[in-house]
Amino acid sequence: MNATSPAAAPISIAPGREAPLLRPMLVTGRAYKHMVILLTGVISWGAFCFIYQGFIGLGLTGLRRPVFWAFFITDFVFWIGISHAGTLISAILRLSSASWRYPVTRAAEAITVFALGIGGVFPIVHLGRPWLFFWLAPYPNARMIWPNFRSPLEWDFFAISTYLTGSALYLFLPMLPDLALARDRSQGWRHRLYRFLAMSWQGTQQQWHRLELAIQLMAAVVIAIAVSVHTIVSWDFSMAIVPSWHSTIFGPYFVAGAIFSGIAALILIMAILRRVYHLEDYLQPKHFNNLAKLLLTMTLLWGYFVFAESITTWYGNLPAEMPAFWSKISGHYAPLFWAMVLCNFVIPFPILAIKRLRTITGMVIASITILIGMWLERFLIVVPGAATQRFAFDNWYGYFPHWTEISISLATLAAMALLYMVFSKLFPIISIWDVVGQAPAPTGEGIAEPGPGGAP
Amino acid sequence: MDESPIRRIQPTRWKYALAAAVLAALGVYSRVRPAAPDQPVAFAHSVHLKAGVKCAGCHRDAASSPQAGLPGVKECALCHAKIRTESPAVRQVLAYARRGEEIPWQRVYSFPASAYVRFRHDMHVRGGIACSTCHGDLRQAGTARVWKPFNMGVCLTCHREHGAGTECEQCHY
Amino acid sequence: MLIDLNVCTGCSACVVACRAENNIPITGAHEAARNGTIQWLHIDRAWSGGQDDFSVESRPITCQQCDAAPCEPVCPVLATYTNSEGLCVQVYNRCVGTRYCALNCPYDQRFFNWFDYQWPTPMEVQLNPDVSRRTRGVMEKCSFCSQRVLAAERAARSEGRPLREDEVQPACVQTCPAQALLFGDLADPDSRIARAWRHPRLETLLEELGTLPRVRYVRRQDAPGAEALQPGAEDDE
Amino acid sequence: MIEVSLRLSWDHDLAGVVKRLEAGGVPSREVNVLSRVPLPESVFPANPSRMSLIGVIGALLGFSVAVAFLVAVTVSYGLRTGGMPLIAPLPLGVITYEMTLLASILAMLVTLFVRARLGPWRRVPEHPELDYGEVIISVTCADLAQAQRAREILAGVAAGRAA
Repeated sequence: MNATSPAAAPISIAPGREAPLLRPMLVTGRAYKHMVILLTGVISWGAFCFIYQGFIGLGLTGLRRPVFWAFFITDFVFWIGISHAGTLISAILRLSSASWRYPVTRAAEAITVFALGIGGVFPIVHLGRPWLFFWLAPYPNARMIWPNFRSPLEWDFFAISTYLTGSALYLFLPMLPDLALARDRSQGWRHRLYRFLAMSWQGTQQQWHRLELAIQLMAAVVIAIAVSVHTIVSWDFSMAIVPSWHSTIFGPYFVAGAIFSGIAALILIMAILRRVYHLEDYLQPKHFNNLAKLLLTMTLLWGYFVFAESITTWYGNLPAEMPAFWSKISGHYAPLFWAMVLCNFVIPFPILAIKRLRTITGMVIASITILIGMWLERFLIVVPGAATQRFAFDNWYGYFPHWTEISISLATLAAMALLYMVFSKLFPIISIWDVVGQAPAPTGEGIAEPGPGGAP
Repeated sequence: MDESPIRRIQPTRWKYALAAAVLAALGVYSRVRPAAPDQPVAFAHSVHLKAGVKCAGCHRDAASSPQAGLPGVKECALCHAKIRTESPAVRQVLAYARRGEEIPWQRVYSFPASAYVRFRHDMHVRGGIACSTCHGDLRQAGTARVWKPFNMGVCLTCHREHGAGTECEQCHY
Repeated sequence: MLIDLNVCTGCSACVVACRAENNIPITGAHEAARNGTIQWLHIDRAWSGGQDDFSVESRPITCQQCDAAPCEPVCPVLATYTNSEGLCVQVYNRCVGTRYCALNCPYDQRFFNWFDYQWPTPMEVQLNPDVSRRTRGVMEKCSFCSQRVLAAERAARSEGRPLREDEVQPACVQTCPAQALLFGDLADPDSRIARAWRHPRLETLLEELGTLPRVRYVRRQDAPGAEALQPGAEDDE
Repeated sequence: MIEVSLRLSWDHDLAGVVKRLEAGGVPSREVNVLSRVPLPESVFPANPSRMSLIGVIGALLGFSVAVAFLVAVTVSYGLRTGGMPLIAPLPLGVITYEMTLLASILAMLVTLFVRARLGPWRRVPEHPELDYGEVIISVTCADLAQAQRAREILAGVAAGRAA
């Protein structure tokens, strides 16, 4: 007869195998608090810049005719790209039953939700009248006017809101059992929070069956959504008549680039988590190694797409396209272009391809250069096409960002870090039920390889 | 392995349903009736209309210009030199007139600049739209108040009914 | 609108008239140096020939009022559309400022209000009350002086008669000293513009894009005494 | 509602316990086997689920709603651009696609919540003592008499295991 008696500690853990995974939720160090303060400061500064820009007008930025889109749209595409790290990768791994995925999925899915939220803010930041952003939403209103469903920006609205819903659910549903565990092992406000979020999860066999089925089915749908989202983002550009934007390859090119930058972000964040939360036992070199192989594939795919995109433009030699093309290859934007090639291909390719260099440190270096390179890639897609002379009119403008644009961009980087820190403080960042307890392994020690009865 | 004692399960909690209901109620309660602004003089539309003064008697530009127009204080004084001089409101008006000062009427209907909208009284009057369609029956009213919420949906509904055209640039330019 | 390049001298009177009529803000030298100006109508100059024997062609460029306007379908909030008269209308109050239309305009004839522009003191007195002062964050462009069109239509409706052909003239057309610009209603087959629309030497800017502009140019004939688009001279189909 | 529960190890004959409870007159839907991780399918086979069918139905529903909504809105507030068709199938198709998939996901979510009896408004007994490698046989009873009966059966199971 063991009457239930949760201990009086804020959160008490049975000395079980899940303890190391619940520990990040318990222990809050000084460095964490300092980091939160620092990041909050950076975010507040970015918010201030945004509000300031709202009062002064977008003239504050470096944008001028004909460069109507630049930094913010670059950030938008970049973050939406990062968001493909999570749900897409995790869904693919889930559907293909890759057993090494267990410690990776939660971290990846969280990236998706936060990156998508951050990316979704940028179209609003970039609006001339951001306080009217809700006019893009289709809802019955007193003005009796609806948005224009033919605009690619409207497609963005639908695609991003669908993807955000899907990926938030895809993060949330597999977390239910862990939330229930946290509920059972905590007290006070945490208990109330987890009790709410756990949605009365008990772990009945009926619930397990349904949940696993739902995750499996949603994985299939979420892949279809994720692919469509970045395709639609790319269509913002390729539907326009701007030369060098108007390209049929942009759909798959953007999706590949998104997965590319997404995996890089995932590797980087996993390396940080591993170091900060001492999760070496769970995030093992083999996980990094497998992700690095995926990243290598994407490096090659990216290189292929850039080559295909460039050579068709160059060979076609259309007068409208060439100014933007040459400005990238040898003109005003050439340093950025070649830096992008360096960051996205020349540096990461050997690191990822040569087994001796494919250490965690090497992968982190490759991931950082890839993230920089992919940001440059987005910038080089957006700006040169708009900035160079198009058609017959002599109209060009050398864009240079204003400090508010840079501040807002950096603030979103800080926002990503802060959201991730808060998330990992409140929720188990590694799926406990997936990793710790694979049935039936009653006395498994440490991390066991998933048993036959594990999750699909 | 052990057995737990008999435990009671608390019933389903209703506070979530309650919170949702409150939110829904707040959503429904979104139409806030705009109040009438405080006017310097308690002008009584009812008295004037019942005495036989027509709308256009005072708002004389309604048929010919975008604005309906307000009479100046001298015009008020012209009639009120003899009529009901004992009423406190009229005395206020006469005091303004003596000082040669216009009455600082407060605007009742106005559009924010960001609406970029131009309402033309003349086209509506000439089209045979009664004043009361938008301003209500002022025979019962004192100082004017916003009688009809004048958002774009109201304009559009009426425009569609009368076949008055719904091109954006008719009003927004 | 027809623009006769034979008689356009590039005097820029139309540009000034447009600014005055449409409350186009004065952005100042600093903004002008970084493409921050707003000009609904500007004169595009094309130089040709050698150093001693050169010629310059002035071409007034404005919103081409495309029938199949690329700027329109991309606007997520329907802030720009083709109205029943075929004008490409910009609705300021609906505009949220995505600036997609500006990128999708092959003629670069859409302008963004980067700031809340102010007018130097005496000039704010001459602002046209019939045209909105645009605030920050909205797009604007040539409207073919739709306020004039509307006023004329209202007058005609009030008097219960059809609109007369010569009743409406945008500010640029009215001002042009050489009468290089011709404006009218193409829907009326007997109007001067409808007859001149069939002129053999007309050209359309970026015709290959299929935007079907409502502005056409009478190509220049460099021989002296070229046939000009003068009243009475346009019936030479 | 009253809950009676018994903590058991994974390797116990769980199906047998459930059978004994059912034989003792406890309705099978009141008996739940709780665990921290899913038990192998062989212990408690999953009863057939129509979730994939519901996902498809949701998708069809979303598709029809999307088409009806977009066509109605586009027609009622038409933007005719240069004589192009008012209803543009391809652009509307993009939005229809997203709405279809969204509806499919939401349909599956609702199914999950209904069939797995989830929701923040429900109150369930919490079992902090439940660990990996264990299950809890939880019986929810409507009245005290039934609870006593279930408890006796569970006590029998516990005694049998101890013996």
